[in-house]
Formats: sequence, structure tokens, C-alpha cells
Amino acid sequence: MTNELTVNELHLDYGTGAHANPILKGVSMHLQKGEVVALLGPSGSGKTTLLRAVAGLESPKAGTIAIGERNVFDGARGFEMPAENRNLGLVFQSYALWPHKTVFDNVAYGLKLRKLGASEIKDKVSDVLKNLGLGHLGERFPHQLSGGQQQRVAIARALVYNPPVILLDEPLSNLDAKLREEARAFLRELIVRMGLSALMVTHDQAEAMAISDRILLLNNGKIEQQGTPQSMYETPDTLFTAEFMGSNNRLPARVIQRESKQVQLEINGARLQASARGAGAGSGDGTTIIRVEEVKVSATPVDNAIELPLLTCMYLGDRFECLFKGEGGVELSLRAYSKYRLEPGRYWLQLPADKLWVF
Amino acid sequence: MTNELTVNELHLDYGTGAHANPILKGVSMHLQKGEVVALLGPSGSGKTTLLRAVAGLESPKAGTIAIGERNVFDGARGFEMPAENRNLGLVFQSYALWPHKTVFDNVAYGLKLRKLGASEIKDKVSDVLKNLGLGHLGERFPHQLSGGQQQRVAIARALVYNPPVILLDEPLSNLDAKLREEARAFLRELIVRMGLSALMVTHDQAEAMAISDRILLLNNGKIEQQGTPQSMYETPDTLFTAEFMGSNNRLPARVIQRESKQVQLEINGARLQASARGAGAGSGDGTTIIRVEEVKVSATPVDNAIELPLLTCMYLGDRFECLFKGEGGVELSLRAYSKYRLEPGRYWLQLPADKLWVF
Amino acid sequence: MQILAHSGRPGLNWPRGVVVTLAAGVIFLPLFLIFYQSFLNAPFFMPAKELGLDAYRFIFEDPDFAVAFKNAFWLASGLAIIAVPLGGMLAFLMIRTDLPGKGFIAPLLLVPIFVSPMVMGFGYVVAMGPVGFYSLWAKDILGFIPWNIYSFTSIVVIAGLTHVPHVYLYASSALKSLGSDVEEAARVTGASPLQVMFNVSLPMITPALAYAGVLVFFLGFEVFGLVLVLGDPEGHMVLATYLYKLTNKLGTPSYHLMAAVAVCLVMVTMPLVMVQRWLLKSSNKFVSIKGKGARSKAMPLGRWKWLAFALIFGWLMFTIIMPMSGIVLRSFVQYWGEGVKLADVLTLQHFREILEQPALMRGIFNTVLIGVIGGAAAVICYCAIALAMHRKPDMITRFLDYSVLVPRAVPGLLAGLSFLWVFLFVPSWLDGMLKGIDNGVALWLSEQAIPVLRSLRSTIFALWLAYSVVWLAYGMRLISTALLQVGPELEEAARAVGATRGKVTRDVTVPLIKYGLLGAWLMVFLIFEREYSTGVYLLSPGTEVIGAMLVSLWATGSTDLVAALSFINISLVAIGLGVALRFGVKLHN
Amino acid sequence: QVPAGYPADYQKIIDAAKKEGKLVIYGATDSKATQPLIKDFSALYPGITVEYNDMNSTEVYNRFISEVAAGGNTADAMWSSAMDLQMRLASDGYALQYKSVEAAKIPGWAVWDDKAYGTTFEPAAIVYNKRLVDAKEVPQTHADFTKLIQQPKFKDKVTTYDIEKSGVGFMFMTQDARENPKFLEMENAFGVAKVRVQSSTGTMMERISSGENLIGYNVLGSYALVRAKTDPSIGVVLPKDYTLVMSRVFFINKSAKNVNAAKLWLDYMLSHRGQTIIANDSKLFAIRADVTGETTSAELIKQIGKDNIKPVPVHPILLQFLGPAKRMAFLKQWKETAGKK
Ligand SMILES: Nc1ncnc2c1ncn2[C@@H]1O[C@H](COP(=O)(O)OP(=O)(O)OP(=O)(O)O)[C@@H](O)[C@H]1O
Ligand SMILES: Nc1ncnc2c1ncn2[C@@H]1O[C@H](COP(=O)(O)OP(=O)(O)OP(=O)(O)O)[C@@H](O)[C@H]1O
Ligand SMILES: [Fe+3]
Ligand SMILES: [Mg+2]
Ligand SMILES: [Mg+2]
Repeated sequence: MTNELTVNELHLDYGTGAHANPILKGVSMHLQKGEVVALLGPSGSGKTTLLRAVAGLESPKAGTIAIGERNVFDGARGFEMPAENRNLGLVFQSYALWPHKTVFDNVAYGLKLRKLGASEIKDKVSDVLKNLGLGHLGERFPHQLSGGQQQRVAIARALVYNPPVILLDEPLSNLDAKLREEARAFLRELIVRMGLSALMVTHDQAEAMAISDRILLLNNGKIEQQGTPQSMYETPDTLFTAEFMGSNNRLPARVIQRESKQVQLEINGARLQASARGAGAGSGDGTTIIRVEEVKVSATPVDNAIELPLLTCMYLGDRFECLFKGEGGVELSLRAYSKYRLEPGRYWLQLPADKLWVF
Repeated sequence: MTNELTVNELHLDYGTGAHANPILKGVSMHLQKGEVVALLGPSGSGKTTLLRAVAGLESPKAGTIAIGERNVFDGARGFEMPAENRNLGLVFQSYALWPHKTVFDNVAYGLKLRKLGASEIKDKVSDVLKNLGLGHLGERFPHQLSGGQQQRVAIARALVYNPPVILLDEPLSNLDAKLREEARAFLRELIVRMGLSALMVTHDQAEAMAISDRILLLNNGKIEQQGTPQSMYETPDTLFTAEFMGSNNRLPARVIQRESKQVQLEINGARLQASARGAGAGSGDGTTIIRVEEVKVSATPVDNAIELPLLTCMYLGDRFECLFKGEGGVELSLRAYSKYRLEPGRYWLQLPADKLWVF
Repeated sequence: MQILAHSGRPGLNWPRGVVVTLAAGVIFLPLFLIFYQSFLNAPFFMPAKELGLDAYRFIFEDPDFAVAFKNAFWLASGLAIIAVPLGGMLAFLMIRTDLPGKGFIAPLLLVPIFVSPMVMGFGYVVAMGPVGFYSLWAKDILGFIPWNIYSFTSIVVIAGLTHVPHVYLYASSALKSLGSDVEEAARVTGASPLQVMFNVSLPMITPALAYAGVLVFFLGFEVFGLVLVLGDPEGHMVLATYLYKLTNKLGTPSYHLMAAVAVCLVMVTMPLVMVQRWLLKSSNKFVSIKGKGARSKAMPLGRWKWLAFALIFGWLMFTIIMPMSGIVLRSFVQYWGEGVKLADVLTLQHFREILEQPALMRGIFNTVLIGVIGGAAAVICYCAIALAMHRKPDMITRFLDYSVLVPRAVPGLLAGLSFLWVFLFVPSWLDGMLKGIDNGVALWLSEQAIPVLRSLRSTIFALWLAYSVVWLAYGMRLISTALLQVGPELEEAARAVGATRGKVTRDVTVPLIKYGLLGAWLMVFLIFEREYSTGVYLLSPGTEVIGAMLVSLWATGSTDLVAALSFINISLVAIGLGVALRFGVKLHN
Repeated sequence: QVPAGYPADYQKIIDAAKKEGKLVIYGATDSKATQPLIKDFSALYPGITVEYNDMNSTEVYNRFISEVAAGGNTADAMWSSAMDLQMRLASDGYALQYKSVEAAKIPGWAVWDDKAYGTTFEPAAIVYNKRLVDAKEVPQTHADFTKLIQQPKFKDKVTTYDIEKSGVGFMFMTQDARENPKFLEMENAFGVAKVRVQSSTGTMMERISSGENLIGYNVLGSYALVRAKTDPSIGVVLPKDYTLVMSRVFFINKSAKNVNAAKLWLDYMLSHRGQTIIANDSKLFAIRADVTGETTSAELIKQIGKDNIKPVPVHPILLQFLGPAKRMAFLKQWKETAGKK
């Protein structure tokens, strides 16, 4: 399969000389035709910066970027193709709508540049606006729209001219869940139907998993791990990935015995079986975590479990999140989901050995 | 308990005369001391507008607004207190950071206006910045920050001078899930600890339910429903509320028989028990919905269920979302959660009578 | 999938090269002549001349120069110190708040820009001089006159107050494109409108204020008419009047001395531009047109409203109404002064005489032509130069940054003279060169092109070029300010959808600064409307402008006619402005 | 048609001038005053358009020498009140030698070497405010004036040209220094009165009229008398002991394109017809003795007496004060006595 986008060992600093502030520290990635890749990472990790570098809006220090067959940046040869020739779609985190153009004109601009006929432009723009639920707002100016409406205009603008690769910077962050779900499905369907490829920054793990074929996790200017949503979620290589990809409980555990991947722990007096993960898993106590949804609550004693009293239950709509806390100054607290509100009392919290990870 | 904020029958138009575009059409709400209220609503429903009106940045047409004991707006008397005297905290959706001030100065400004001593200011600002994970960025200018960092500065700026009421416009929309969870907990804790009240716009139902004591659902310029998260989620009065508050399946059902709250339906040939909801539930077929998480998947026949073949399962990290679809052009599709990836085949989907709502 | 057309090699930017070359040419050609002249001891075109530092020796030994320089410096500083804060505040009140009476204040504000300072000064003499009618009035009530209009302090104050509108134009066009969400954020934080202004609005338009500050500082060095009228009685001298003296001091005009003074002034620009660059170091701090739409609503002033109105009214009273009433009064009376009952001496004679002036209609026509059309053409050129510097922090930009102010550092009269020299001598030198080459093309050029070049001087184009170059900094900075406010992501978004450099400029950047462009046009129009000294040597019959007519009337002592003509001119422009501001020219959305 | 009394071959000049069809003059006289002359000239010689460039005297000078040096178009003739600058150009060889047919009709001091011609006869006057200065107080001589301005009433209320800025003012003052034996005393009196100097006639007169200043010294009489006609506050006296008279100097550019037209113009201006217009319409005082009327040399001589008229001669002697050393010395002395603050 062909790579639509290839980034190789990209380095980028903000500032120069003594003030240089390295932001990207050797990022490599690729995007295949028809693929949707999510770029995840904590705030400030360089996601926007990477997108801007690919779009040609920042000049990296070293590395290469290729779009399809075309080399668009080559640090070694000092070559850099200007942004306007890269033919990408880009949705800005700040929307970057043109305040002096109407919504229609904002979206139509890319088509006008490509010299399409007026009627064709009208059709295409109306189409994409309708698809994004903006059909009636074409004549408005950006400052007359709500935040979410502005964001959708930004998406429409990037999609309308069918670029082979589109880059989206948190395109759905200002939409409500319902709209987001729809937009997500629509986006994905559109991208796949048109055979485009998309690189999408999101701060939302669930969204990343739902929309993408592959996830790149960026941490501090480096790709921490990449893979399918499932592999990222279920087999994280590092503690960072494990913690970032889901809701976790961190446990104050003491390693008692370690046999290749199997580890024996002591938590709050109880002995538990756990599995070692990651490369560094070796010496010391490491860090022990378990996903909140893997904790099974039982009113009766069960295997590989610790006993804790219930502190409180928080309503999440489709379920409750219950917090258990060790008594008498013990630094142990555990969260677990429950379908129902639990009665106060003591519970056995089962921590399945293969889900209790020691890093 | 005292109301910190009372809004009564607020009407607001954009534009005047013939171009008047009514945005708020009689909104009433109140906020009690120490309470956190979430303002939910679809994009463009007027959430930001309501916040701006409360803050004194828009002039409503009619209605009253009171903060604590003070009347700050009274449409009938034509009285309007200027924004700067209302002593509110406001976090803008667009951040609205002052680009010419450093992060520190942005946050410190409110304290300077309140004539605090330099050292006190320094302490308070450092404190709040540290709390929001911005401790090391005090000397930067806003344009040197990532989107999420800017958002946190905006929050810090509104919180630092302990206003009795703070208004937040999608304050967490650009944060990643982990940070958001932390910020959410921190925010709530801070608000409660300082005895403030908060009105927070969010597009995220889960967030609204997690953070707030009460939810206001705004729809098309009117409060559609308000109540505790649980009441909003579990006993919606209208179809809109029901649909907005969670992920739902809409079913093409035919009402066969209706006895007060109990309804008998026919879906895809199967007969099911359901319950009627909302005021308008009476005649006709209404609309039938059920929350995705209430659908129970069973490999064997069960009570009050319909039988459907599995189409696909989507990975969500902590669970799978499985899509079932009627064969042969039947317009019936159902989503349900499952802890594991299901084998292809036919399943019985149980739709509990009290969760199968007819509006 | 279409691939967009490839545009040249990146890095080569022809339009920019052309703009920069042309700009440098028109700026430095006249300057070069002045520079060269300052090191000679006779006019550079005379055969008997010697290189040397005589000129500098003379002026540095002349105690008058020291006095004049010091006075000019104080005048310029005082002027900037008064005009910048007041102009900024005025703009804030006018643009951002619900100040009452904005509609009628707006055109009035601009009056001091287009009224010749000489006329203005004269208006002050009639109104507030020792026997001015307000003075006599005050004397009746108080028994003495509480002010002395001829003192240096008064001159500084008047100069400062009459330059408030220049700063106002800068500040207001910057404010117009400043998103109001930042101001709202401050208000919610608890800042009163006053605090919002000082802590947020004005700091955010620092570029506009810094540019305006440097520019009015230079206007301070240039103040001539006002000092001539108000400074003469007590003998206050500034550099501009010193230069005037120099033309006569040695009997025949001494160009080398004048040039040396001009070179000293040019040197003053350098540190100022340095300061300005330092102030605007991080341009991103001033970006305010962002990609997120923000709504705006006039800020209610509340209880400050009437105080603000009173302040503005006071300023209007002192800067516009008082001197203007002096001029108007003078235009309707035969004579005036101590012991004259004005009712007895009312007359329309002056207007009759003015309307009989043969060149009057042509003067008005030319003035409007050079103001409106010439102003628009100048703004287009300024815009091109500003764009050549936009987001390109390289050597060329720095070079232009230092260059644009230099023409204005040269006093108008001398600048005009050097333009005359350029139009006279450049064609002759070219001619000489072409003759030297001696081939077909050169001969043809020498026969066809040189006469055209020579004849340029007596066309209105020459006048326009000189005006445009001298006022380059003023128009261009207004545009640069606007450019500084455009968020980079808006241009980046256009590039991302495939717009080439030119298209980005045309479709995004320029439309976004349209208020800046309109503001620049307005200002250039007003300045060209009154400008005179630069054009003195380039005027010829048929190209007279009102400014020139005023000065020549003044010279023959017809102050009454000056008043009448000014009155006509002011009314025409004010009505035009009023109409333009009301319809069509929206300076504000 | 050759004007009466002109030599017959004058027709040749007329024909040549008509062929040229144009005449360019740079002048410091304002166009309102020149307009009647041009109109009459065109009536006399139809087919010759006169292009008159109205500038101030320094501009006339600067523009002319620059244009000549560059070799482009320039003026055919120059007509300026800055007698010294005109003389400098004439004596530096820019002027064409041409003996006007009317030369004999004007005084000898007004013609230099058949190159530069004085064309008007304008006295330096004392101007005062009639409302505020008593008729008894009005000075009739320079000595009266010196005495008068030392009175406290006149402190801060005496005005004259700033001789550092105004060429005419400087010229008059240097002539005063020659003619007035008590010049030093007068200078000191100016110092006592704290004389207020102005750079132009207009501001001086305006201030006298308004009463801000009471009396003005060496004001150009031509302008003052015109003003006095419409402004009853203005009184004008010509000192009886001696009255300085200046004359606007005209010369033809040696390399003029339209030499013949320029010659015609010169002759016309000095002719009886031209001088009558200068006197009656331009109000500039005719220099020809045979022109009569209010603003003529004849009238002035009648009033003051021939011996008391002290014309500034059109002669290189004027250039003395263009020498930097002498000029600076004079200015220095003036500033130390009259200009002391
Ligand atoms: N002009 C600048 N100078 C110095 N540092 C900068 C500048 N712009 C951004 N940074 C820093 O670069 C880092 C990466 O920024 P970037 O915008 O790529 O983050 P991000 O991953 O998109 O974060 P977010 O999810 O919050 O938008 C941040 O730590 C930010 O503070
Ligand atoms: N200046 C204006 N003129 C006309 N309509 C406007 C103007 N500003 C906003 N609107 C409209 O008012 C409605 C409410 O806007 P508001 O910003 O309050 O929505 P919101 O609930 O905050 O939405 P979001 O979640 O997308 O931010 C929107 O439909 C918007 O299009
Ligand atoms: Fe979100
Ligand atoms: Mg980002
Ligand atoms: Mg909003």
C-alpha cells in the first residue's frame, strides 16, 4: 500500500540559537491511503506543531516529509515546498476563519483558487455545508456564529476541495457529544468514501479510538507508541501510554516476587498476582496500575482481590463510578464502575492478574 | 439556601428592528451558593449568549438578573449594572487572553485591580498556576503557548480573585481526557472549597454530569429541562432531553396499546412492553428510544427482546460498541455495549420495559 | 486530483524586489543630493565648489543652531507627550464606548489635520492673542488675560493639542480591528472603562501608538507655520524657523548649511526607529484579528460618560472651536481688535474678492484631485511597501524600517528643493550618460525618454511624488499597524487551501486591513489637502493648490483673504468628510 | 503696430515675440497685482501668453539658478522685490544686456548696465494704529519715532521686520544705517521697546490693525496704503526727514528662450501705459515721473521733497551686504542692541 504521507526523523525548534526550544525531537510517522490516523498526546506535546510542519507552516530543523511521491521537505538538502503547493486540507485549532468573508465564501475559497465554475462551486459548497448542518448559515459572517458553528465551517473549508491528505487539529472539540458523534461518523465516512487520508489531532482518547485506524501517541516531542486503538489500549508498552489511554487506578504495591512476566504483589496486606509490562519492567517496585473498568466489584470474597470500604458513588449517566478508600491513613484508593449505585459497606475488588500491570 | 444568581424570564435578540434575531426566549434559572451548574445544549442554542448576558456583556431585552442580593439587570426598569461591577469570573470560549501580558500578568490583573499587595499577588498567582499545571510558564506570552495551555491560563485568570460566581464557557474543551479529568476534579474541589458558585457551559454530557450538581439543558433559547444529573439522565421529560443526554437507539415501533404509562409496541414483528414518558405522550406512534447501555445482549432467547444479527463491533477501549442491523431492507438498527468482542451471529437484544421509552 | 501550478523557486520574489528598489530609489535619490550638498561649500551644481566640513562647522558654531535645536527638541517631545496619550484616549472613547455625540465629533476631530498650521496659528492670534476676542472677554471679566499665547509653553501645548488627531487616526484604525473579547475579559475581571483603556486597549495597540509617537515627534521638528506666527513676537526659534533664517542669513540661500541641518535631523531618526523597533519586538503580542470570531458591543461608560464628553468637548473647544471661530470671525470683518465693535465692521467683501481670484476654482480642483486621487494612489504604493515588509523579518525589512521616516526628517522646503533637483539633474545626468554610450538605443532613449522625464517636473505627478515620499512614513505606518494585527493563522489557512503568496495578499491580507487602508487614505487626503512647503518648487501655473494660494496671500499681507479662503476650504472639506463618513466610507463595522 | 515713439525696427522684435508666443516670468509680486498688467499686455500684443509664476523671492532665486544649472526650461525674465538677490544674479552674468526703449524715462539709479531695471517706487513707511495712537503722537521723522517708542506705552508694541528672515527688512535697515546719523540711537530705542519682529508684512499689519502692536517701522508702503484704504485703523506716515524707497528689479535671462517677448514685456512695463497700470491697478507706485496719481513717485516726491527721498539704488553696491562677514557683523550688532531681551 502506498504511503500518502511520510514523516521521517523530524526535528523542530521554536526560537533559534541560545533560545532554541526543541519541540519535536525526531518524529517519524506515515499515513497510508484511506487511513485515518489520530494524533494523541498531552497538551503541549507538539501535536499542533507537527501538523503545522507537515502543512508547511513551520520550518523544521532536520528530517524529511513526503506527501505521496512528492518530497515536500528535506532538511539535509535544505528543500522546502511552500504550503500552498502541498495541496493539503488543514483545520486549525483556532478555526482561522476569515472574518471578512461569509461562511459560503470561506468555504468556497479553495475551489475558487482551483478555478472551478461558479455553479459547481455553489453545488459543492452547499453540499458540504448541508452535510455539516450549516446549510442555512451560508450568508453569515464568522462573528455571527457560535463557537461550534465556526468549528464546523473550518472543517467544511478543508474538506471541500478533496485534498488527498487532510490534517485536522482538534476539529470536534467544541461540539456537543451528539453532534460530535455524528460529525465523527460523517467525517470518517467521507474520508473513507473519498479515499482520502486524514491525520487528526484530538485530545479525546475515546474519539481517537472510535474514528481512527491507527493512533500515534506523542509525548514530549517524540512518538511514544503507535498502533491500532486496541493494541494501544490493551497492550501499552510504557506506563505513559497505559496511563494516557484510559482511566486508571494507581496502586501502592510492593513487588514480592517476579518470574518473567508474572509478578507477585503485596497491596495493603493482600497478596495478588499481576503481570509485568513494558521493557523497563525489571527491578524495584515499579508502578502498578489497573484500568478502572477492569476492577470487578463483589460483595463476597473472591480470588486475587483486595477488600475495601466504599466511600462514594458518582453518577456518570450510563453507569456509576464508585470510589473505595483504605481506612486509617492508608494511601490506597480504587475506582471501579458499577451499573448500579452500591450500598455503603465493604467490598471485595477483584483485580484480574492479566489486567493488573506492573511497569 | 440563598441564590447566588437568579435569572428571570430573560429575553435577548441579536440585531434590532426588522433584523432582530431572538436568541434567548425567556430563560429563567438560578444558582445556589456552593453549587455547580452545568449549562448544556446543542451548538448555537444560546449558551454563550446567556453567559454573556449574565456577565453584563450583552444587553437583554427583557427580564431580570440578580447576583446575590444585588439586582444587576432589570429590563422593566431599564437598569443595567456595568460588567466591571458585577464581580464575576468569566472564562471565554475564545480564551481572550491579553496578548501583550505574560501569563503571570494575565492572571495577576484581577488581583491588581483589587489592590492586593505584590507579594500576596505573587503567592496567589503562583498557586493557581501551579494548580493548573502551568507553574513553569508564568513568564511566557500567550502566543507562545499551546491551545490547551492557553485555556488553562484563562481559567486561572477567572478563578484567582475568588469571585462568588464564576461563569465558564467550555473551559475544558481543549484539554486531553487525563488533564480534563484532573482539571475537572480540581475545579470542582476549588469551587466547593471556596464556597463559590459556578455556571459552566460544556458540550460534554459526561463532563456535565460528573462536575455539576444540577444541569440546565438549553434548547433553542429556552430551558428545556433542568435537574440533577441523575434525573436528567433517567427521567427526561422530553424527547429532546432524552436524546441529548445520552447515546440512544431510536426504534421504528408501532404502538399497539397504551394504558396510562404502559405501552405495548410492535417492533420488527416482535411485541414489547415499554413505558410512556413526557407530557405529550398520548396519541399516535410517538418516538421510541432506548439508551445504548440499557440494551442487554443475550445469545439465548430472553424476555421483551428482539432478535437481530450482529453487523460489527467497534472498539472503544474499555468496551465494545456492537451494531445490530435488521436484514432485508428493514430499517432497524440497534447499538449495544459489550465487554467483549462478540462472535458473528444472531443475538437477542433485551429492551427492559422501564427503559424503553415512548415519547 | 489536481496539483496546483508550481510558482517559481521559493525565495525569489519579484514583486517585492521591484517595490523595494523603487521605494529605495525615490527615498534616497533626493536624500543623496542633500547629503552630498552638506559637504560642499556652494551649490552642488555650481562649478566653484569644494568638499569640506564648512557647513557643519558653521552650524555647530552658530549659537542660534543650538538654541533652535534645543527648542525643537522640547517642542517635539512636548508635542508627542501631549498628543500620544490624548490621541489614544480619544480613539478609545470614540471607537469603543457609547460616548454621546460621536456622529458630529468624528468629522470635527480631523479639522486640525487639514487646516494649515499657519492659519491655525493665526486663528489663535485672533481668538486668544493679546487683543483676541476671547482675551478681551476674559479681560473684561477678570481684569487681566490669564494666558500668553506667545510663550513657548503655549506653543508646545497648542502644537500638542493640534496633533492629537494624527495620533487619533492611528489609534482608532488599530482599535477598530481589535477584537473586543480581550476588553470584555478585563471588564469582567473588574476593570472600569478607564482601566480597560489603560491596561488593555492602549497597550494592545502599542504598535500604532509607537509609530504615531515617533511620527508626531518628527512633525514636532517640522512645525513651522505655528512657530512662525506665534513664536515670532517673542522670538522663539525652532529648527524649521532657523532654516528659514539660514536662507537669508548669508544673503543668498546657503544650501550647504540647510543640508547640514537636514542631515543632523536625519541622524535623529535612527535612534528613534531603534526605540520603535525595540517596542515592537514581538509582533505576535499585538495580534488581534484572530480566527475565532468575536462579537463586539460598545462599552457603556456609565457615570464616566459625561465626564468623558466634557473632556472631549473641552479639547474640541480649545483646539478647534476657538481658533476656527477666530478665522471665521476674521473672514467676516473688515478689521478687529481692541476697541472695535465687531457689529460695525461686518462685511462679505473678503469672500467677494476671493471668489474673483482666477485660480481659485483650479486650486480647489487640483487640491481635491491630489487629495482624493493622489491620496488613493499613494495609499496603494504605501500598501505595497508595507506588504513588502510584512512577516519578513530580514535585512530588507530592517533597511526599509529605518528608511521610511528619513524623508520626513528633512524639512519640507528643503525636501521640495531636493525633489526639484532630482527632476532637474537626473534627466541631465542620464542624458550625459546616454550621450557617452553613443549607440542607437542610447540615442533613441536620449531623444525620446529624456524630454519626457524633463517635462515630468511641471506636471502634477511631480507634486504627487514629492508629497507621497515625504509623507511615506505616515501613510505606511498606518497600514503596517493594521498588518501587525492580522493573525498569522488567517494567512496560513489561505496558504493551506492552496493560495499563492499573491493570492493570500489579495484575498486575505488586504481585505483584512481595509480599515487601515481607509484610515490611511483619509489621513493622506487630509495631509495632501493642506501640504504646501514640499510643493513650492514643483508648482507651476496650472498646478496650483489651495495651500500655495494661502501662503502667497499670506505673504502679501492679505490676512483677511487668507481667513476667507480658509473658511471656504474648511467648510468644503468638513462637509465632504461629514458626507463621506455618513454614507459610503464606513471606517468601522 | 509699434507703439508711438518707438524706433521703426521695433516691429522686428514684435514679430519675433509673436512667433515665440509665450513668456515665462518668475516673480515675487503676488499674482493679484500682476494680473492687470498681464491682461493689458495681452491686449496690446495678442498672441503672446504670459505665464507668471508667483513665488517668494528666495524661491525665485533658488529655482532659477537650479534650472539654469540643469540646462532645462527656466524663466525668460525675473521680477523680484529682493533687490540684492536680483543684483547678484544680474552681476553674476545671468542677465541679458538690453537697452530698453523706455530706459531714459526712469531715474538713472534704477538702471544698471542696461541689465537690471527698477520698475517700481515703493517707500518704507511707518504704520500705526489710528484708534490707539493719538494724532499728536504720530512721528513725522526718524527722530520722532526714536523718541516715541521709548515711552512705556509702546513697550512690547513696536514691530518691524525680522531682518534675519526678511530680505527686504534687512535691506531697508542697512540703508537706514547709512542714511540715519542717529541709527545707533534708534537701534537702542528698539531694544528699550522690546521690538516684536515679524517675518512678513501681513502679520505686521494685522497686528497693528488689531491693536496688539501700536506702530510698525519700515513697512512696505505699497501694501500699507492698500490696506489703509479698507481698514480705518491703519494710519501710514512717510518720514519727513528721509524716506527709503525700494524698487522691484527686473532682468531678462541671458539664455531666455523667449527673448523678444521678454524685451517687449520690459518695455511695456516701463512704458507710460504699463506704469499707469502699476500705479492704479497694481498699487505698486509707478517709478516714471510722468505718471500721476496717488501711488506714483511723482506724488511721493511732492509730499516729501525730492531730497528726502532715498531710493535704494539698483547697483552692485547692494551686494556689499551679501558678503558674509559684513552681514554677520550687522546682524550681530542689531541683535545685541535692538534685539536684546
Ligand atoms: N512561539 C513559541 N515559542 C516558544 N514555545 C512555543 C511557541 N509556540 C508553542 N510553544 C510551545 O511548544 C509546545 C508545543 O505546542 P503545540 O501547540 O504543538 O502543543 P499541542 O500538542 O498542540 O497542545 P494542545 O493540545 O494544548 O493544543 C508547547 O509547550 C508550547 O508551549
Ligand atoms: N451577531 C450575531 N448576529 C446574529 N446571530 C448571531 C450573532 N451572534 C450569534 N448569533 C447566533 O446566536 C445563536 C446562539 O449563539 P451562542 O454563541 O450563544 O451559541 P452557543 O450555545 O454558545 O453555541 P456553541 O456551543 O457552538 O458555542 C447562534 O445560532 C448564532 O448563530
Ligand atoms: Fe471534548
Ligand atoms: Mg494544539
Ligand atoms: Mg458558545
